[in-house]
Amino acid sequence: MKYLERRVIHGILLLIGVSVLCFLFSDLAPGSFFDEMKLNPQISSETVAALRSQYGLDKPLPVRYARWVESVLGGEWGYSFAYNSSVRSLLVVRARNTLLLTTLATLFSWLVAVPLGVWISNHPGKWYDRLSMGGTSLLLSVPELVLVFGLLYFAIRTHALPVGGMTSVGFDQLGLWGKTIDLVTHLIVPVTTLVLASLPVLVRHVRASMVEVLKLPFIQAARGHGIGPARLLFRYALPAAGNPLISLFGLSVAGLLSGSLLVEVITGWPGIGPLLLEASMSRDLYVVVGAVMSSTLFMVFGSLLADVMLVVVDPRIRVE
Amino acid sequence: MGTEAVGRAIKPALVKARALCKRYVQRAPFSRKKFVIDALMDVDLEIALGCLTALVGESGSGKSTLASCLGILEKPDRGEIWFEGSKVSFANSRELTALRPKIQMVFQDSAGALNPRFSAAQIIEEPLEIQGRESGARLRARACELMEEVGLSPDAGNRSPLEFSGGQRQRLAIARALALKPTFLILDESLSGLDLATQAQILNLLLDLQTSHSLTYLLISHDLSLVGQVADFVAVMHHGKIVECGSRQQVFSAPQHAHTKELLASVGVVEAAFRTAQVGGGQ
Amino acid sequence: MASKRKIVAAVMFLLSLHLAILLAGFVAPYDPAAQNRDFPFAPPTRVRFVDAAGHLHARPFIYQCVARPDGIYEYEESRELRYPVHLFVVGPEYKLVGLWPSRVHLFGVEAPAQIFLAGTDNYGRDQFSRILYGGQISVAAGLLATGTSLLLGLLIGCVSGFYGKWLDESAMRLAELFLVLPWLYLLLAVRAFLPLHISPTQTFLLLVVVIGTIGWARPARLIRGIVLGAKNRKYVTASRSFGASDYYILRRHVLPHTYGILLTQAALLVPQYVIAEVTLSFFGLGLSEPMPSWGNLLANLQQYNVLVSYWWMFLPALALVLVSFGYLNVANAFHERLQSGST
Amino acid sequence: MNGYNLAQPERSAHGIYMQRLGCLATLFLACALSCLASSDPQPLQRGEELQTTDNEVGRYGGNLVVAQRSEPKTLNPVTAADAPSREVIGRLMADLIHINRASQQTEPALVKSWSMSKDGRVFTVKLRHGVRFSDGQPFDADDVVFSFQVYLDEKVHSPQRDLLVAGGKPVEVQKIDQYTVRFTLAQPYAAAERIFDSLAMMPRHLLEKSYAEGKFAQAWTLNTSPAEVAGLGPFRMKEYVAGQRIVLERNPYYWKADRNKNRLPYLDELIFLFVGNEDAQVLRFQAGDTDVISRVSAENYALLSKEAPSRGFELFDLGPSLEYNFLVFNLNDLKSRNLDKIANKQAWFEDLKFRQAVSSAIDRDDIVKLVYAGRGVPLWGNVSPSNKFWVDQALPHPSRSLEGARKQLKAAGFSWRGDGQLMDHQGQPVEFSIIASSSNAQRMKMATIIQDDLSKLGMNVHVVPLEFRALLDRVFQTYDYEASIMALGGGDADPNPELNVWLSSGGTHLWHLGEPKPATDWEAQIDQLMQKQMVELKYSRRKHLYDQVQELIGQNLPCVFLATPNILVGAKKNVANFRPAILEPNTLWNVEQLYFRQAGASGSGAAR
Repeated sequence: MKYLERRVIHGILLLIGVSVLCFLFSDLAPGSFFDEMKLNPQISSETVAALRSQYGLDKPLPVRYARWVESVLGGEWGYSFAYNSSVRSLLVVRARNTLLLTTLATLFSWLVAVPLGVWISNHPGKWYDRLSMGGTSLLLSVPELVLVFGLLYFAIRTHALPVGGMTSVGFDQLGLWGKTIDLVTHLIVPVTTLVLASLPVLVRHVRASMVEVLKLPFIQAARGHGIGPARLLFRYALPAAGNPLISLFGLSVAGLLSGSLLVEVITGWPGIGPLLLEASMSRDLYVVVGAVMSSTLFMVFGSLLADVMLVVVDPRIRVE
Repeated sequence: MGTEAVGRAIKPALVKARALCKRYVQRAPFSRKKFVIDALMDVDLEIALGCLTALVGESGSGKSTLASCLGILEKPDRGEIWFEGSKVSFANSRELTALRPKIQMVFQDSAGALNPRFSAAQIIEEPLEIQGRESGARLRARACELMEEVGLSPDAGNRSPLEFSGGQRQRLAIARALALKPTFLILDESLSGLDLATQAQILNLLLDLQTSHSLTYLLISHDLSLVGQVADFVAVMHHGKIVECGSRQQVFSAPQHAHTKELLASVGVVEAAFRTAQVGGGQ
Repeated sequence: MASKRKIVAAVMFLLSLHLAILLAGFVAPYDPAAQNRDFPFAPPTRVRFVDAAGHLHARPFIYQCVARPDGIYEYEESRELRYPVHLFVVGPEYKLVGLWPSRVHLFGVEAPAQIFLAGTDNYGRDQFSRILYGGQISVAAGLLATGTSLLLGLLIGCVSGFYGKWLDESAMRLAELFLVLPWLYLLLAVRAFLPLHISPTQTFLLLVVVIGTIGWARPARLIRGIVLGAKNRKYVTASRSFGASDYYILRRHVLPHTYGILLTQAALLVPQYVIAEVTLSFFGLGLSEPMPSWGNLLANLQQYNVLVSYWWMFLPALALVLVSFGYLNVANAFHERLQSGST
Repeated sequence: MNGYNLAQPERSAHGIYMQRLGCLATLFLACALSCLASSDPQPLQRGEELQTTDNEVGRYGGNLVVAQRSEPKTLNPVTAADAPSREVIGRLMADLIHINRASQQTEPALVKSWSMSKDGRVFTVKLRHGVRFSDGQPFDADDVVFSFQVYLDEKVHSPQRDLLVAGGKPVEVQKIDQYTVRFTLAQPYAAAERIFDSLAMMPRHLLEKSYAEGKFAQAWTLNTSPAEVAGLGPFRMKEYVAGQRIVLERNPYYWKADRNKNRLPYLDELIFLFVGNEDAQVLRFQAGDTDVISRVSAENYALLSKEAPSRGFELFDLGPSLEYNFLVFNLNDLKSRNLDKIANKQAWFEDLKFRQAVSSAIDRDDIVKLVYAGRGVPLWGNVSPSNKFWVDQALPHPSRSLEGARKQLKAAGFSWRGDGQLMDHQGQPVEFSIIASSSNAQRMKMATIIQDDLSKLGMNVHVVPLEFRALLDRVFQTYDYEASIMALGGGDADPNPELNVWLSSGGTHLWHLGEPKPATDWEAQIDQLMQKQMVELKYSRRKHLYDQVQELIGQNLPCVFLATPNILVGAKKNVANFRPAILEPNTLWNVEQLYFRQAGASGSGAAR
């Protein structure tokens, strides 16, 4: 079988597996969407039961799954109980917003992490190496939520940045330039948070792989031949340190859709995060399944990308 | 081809290959195109006991694949290999394990073939350890012995192979190959990449060892001038086939196949080689 | 030799941290669950040498903390009486290492004053004591969970990268499955099947199992990448020609390449896993009140008003940094020694 | 162009047309002006029966920005069940009779008057003349009849339907003439006019088609074009930006005017931002992005009050809310449920003395101090002290007494082990768990305080945080819990919405669900009293009956009441006519009267 075709088939199998497990888990998890109504003394339990059966929640699992598959094939991707609309219409807009945020964040964190990691790896033990290592430890020991709040607090104190949302209220009236500026200022806090949150992982991996490579003889030899440090580090050493970084990059890509959940909720970014969080908490099942399936797509794509890059960078890994 | 005739005429064969075939199929990512590489196509070869047989060809002609097959590191798609008169069965792992120590290889890229995390002594000890031949202090003593044998100082045993020069690394690789007391040694481009003086030193070492350990060599090289100096028999490979095979004189003085002629011409050493061949033949 | 001294220093540092955590009952002046409802969010007590009149004292002392009558959760020092800090004082009963009952504490002050080295939380509980006690379960769970993930990751990553083919394919697809599954629902389901009250020991095991099993996929992918590169080296082929078994090749030639990434992963995972307890607590799978853990201490920080009003609530994060830093240092020192030891 | 639009502000054609023009003409000013123009208040018309409000006369203009915890899910007033949707719909729609959130009394809204027959079963309402929907179409009795038809249709499954069923029969609705409608109830119903509150009157001309097609539930989603959504509220839909905000603009036909005959509302636009968490809402308010903030926690209130003077906003402590937090023990019938461990503990929970001991051991003052930072009040009954009309002033407020608690326990046959652990008469240690919603920090704190308080009685209590749905599942479905901290109330001041909590057959009778008949005498008594007050029309007699209910609850403690938080809100100083109330919606109930004092002082009129 052709490699790509096989990967696509594997991807489809993965999607099916994920969807089945999603349904299974959700069936095991206690509570259902209409439960909250039970707490309202003005709604009778008969009404709640009637709503449940209207949305087919009283049907057995296989029937619900079959209905869902039908709806996926029909392009609806399921139905949201809360929004009374198709899941696709909910997800598409928000996925776009999330991707805008996370691709930028991923880009920036790699752009920062690689030079920083390479630089400090060249001088292990120096004060800036220790500083970066201490800083990354601290960043790791602080929950993500604390980072967002800290940045937002800074934004409030300085009045420099908007503290939430994606666009200002009068966005539509702005010109192209104004719109861009508005969007960019709104992006700063969430992107910075995401960068700070992923930076420790990346910097540490880059540094560790580089330290290993820098010990190798050909680098020592190259150093001996008087090749400049920048050229030495980036042209000679970095590609040799590539394998784990590529795997990591694949994981970054895989997490594009799912990695910014909390940050989005706190900064009011209209992405998948707030939707998914609310849907999970309220058991708006098909929205959750839809969101998980879309991030599965990214996962499939991310690991495919990583595997292909592994082949490209290291020709010894054969595609058999 | 005339392989059989030549081989049989002089000495009995240690290794015989019959109709070996090996095909690699490779597919580029994101492409439906298949690359079919026939590395070996019906290759027949006999390697005479106690002689140095050279396998010559351009890079990509299938030399290394043939070496891997004869070194039982790769399984040919079709064909048979006979070693010391019995057929090598790739399916039987116990038999293979017994066979392995007798056939050893010295690889092309000595730096890559020596684990930089090991010390020189550890590298030589590795095959002994794997085969469970020696252990403890005896292991180290044997390693020192072998180092001395290939002309390395046993004091360097604790140093990393990376601290060695290219020639020293090659000696190290040879020492490691000798550790299991093989009868057949495959030298896969072992001498390329070394300067002429070092080449000559290593070559001398190999010739010394051949007599002291009664070894049979298969020297794989693209360097005809080198081959012309030392080989008893020469086989020329081209596009996965052996196009010419015979004693050194036969091949160098009267090349049959167009490719061999081309090879000789392009190297521009026909005359020189012929002369050395004459000298060599006279010894 | 420098490396040896480094190891000793790193190990000593780590040991002292662990000793403090292990002997939490002795080092901590108070019961971690004891509430002082008159002192919610009291700031860390200042240990002084110079009194209000400007006299210098050899023995450190503190002033009593009193609530400011007008403010909410605002305090001041009452400068009237000095309360010297004494060593080996008698205080609330505890069990040393969970075995021997004792009442002796490393330090303390006389009642009615109280010494809050790291301030107090919402219920007026001494944070310093809570950090020490909290470390017991958090450090162990963090390390064990990291170990589990890495071991699983190493095993699967190695097998997958080394043998390739369908093993690789299925292992990697499985990893992807683990990375995308909605764990939230599974956790909820798990919670539904467990008894309502889970003891700290059970919680601990649960944390380790849950986190460890969920977390293998990432290290497995990374390790697979390395193994893929390492298994094709020439010296591996050479080793094979000596008749080496797969196990030998993995052990001698492939695994050493993964040490670096394992260390890095460990350094990253330990703090992440300690924090993961915050999330698990949300589903009722964490350590429940009033037991402290670094996870639930850090959870306080997630409230905006706490974050900006009470800086001492950050101190548990610092403790976590110290311990992860300690482990990283030790691991690095050993790694370096291992590397240099071979030459 | 502007002139044309001002003269003919017909909305339908205008929206799209102007947008295109705006793009062509790149002049922002023109675009902004023309956008405003379309929703400029319409001049008063002859024969239009406006309601005149008594607020301070304001000035037109400005956008009010508020934050919501999550996005509204629908604009459909019939299916909406979540708070954010109802909050938005409440601004888009109007009801016949309205409960004034400040006075807590009913007042005419779309009706100018109503009358009730002597037996309390027949309501006749007279509609205002000349009222128009926000799309300019007139409103009359047909719309009322249509709206009720939809609410009462069993196939539509409206959560509001249960409200409109009295004595087992739905209310009958009859059109008398174009402006008169008669409602007939199967039995007299106390305070029946209150059920009309928040029942949105819908435009028949827009919704009849989807109703006839049986697709009513899918009508009026967030993606419905604003032109197809019309209501009688002070605002109408302008724009929905998924995940970010909903923008409402002035309903130019709104049926209220101030005493100077200015048609309300004053505000040009009302904007709801979606901000996922309370802390984030506080941040947005601090930053000046929002003009009004509702229901802040006491901690955040303290945080904000430090900055109130410098940042130009004002905070309001409105006093206790109507919500009541309580600890409830599981007294459900567990016979067929394989929950023996819990069933064994029910022997304690069923003992009144045990519950009394728990109640008197809990330090409610500390709860108020530590959970609500002092901004709350302790509770001993289900009616909050701020519910002036219904709270039983005679209800005792016993102070905390560990001594008293120990006495009660001793009397009930409990004893103490050497290490202080409480043992029951069978020698079992008293140990139980309290579940609470992990997403509700306040209730988690209460649980922690109670845990500590009860440990002083020798009870070994475990706090178990559970995710909210999981908690509901245990309380309502599996009964697999021992005790739980929950909250109810807050909707209305009247006792009737509480019926299902206190009637033994009620669906929210939490401690013992699905009782075939009252399990105890006092529950039977409460049933009787509640039924009686429901059909009693006279306030003083109803109050007397409800007082008895409160006392019975207080004596028998099916729930151990804990505390209620104060309602804390804030607004920018220049928001005038701001009169927050303890009834929901606390801040926006009089949004049509709000205006900005100085020019251009809106929250975020333009992008920063």
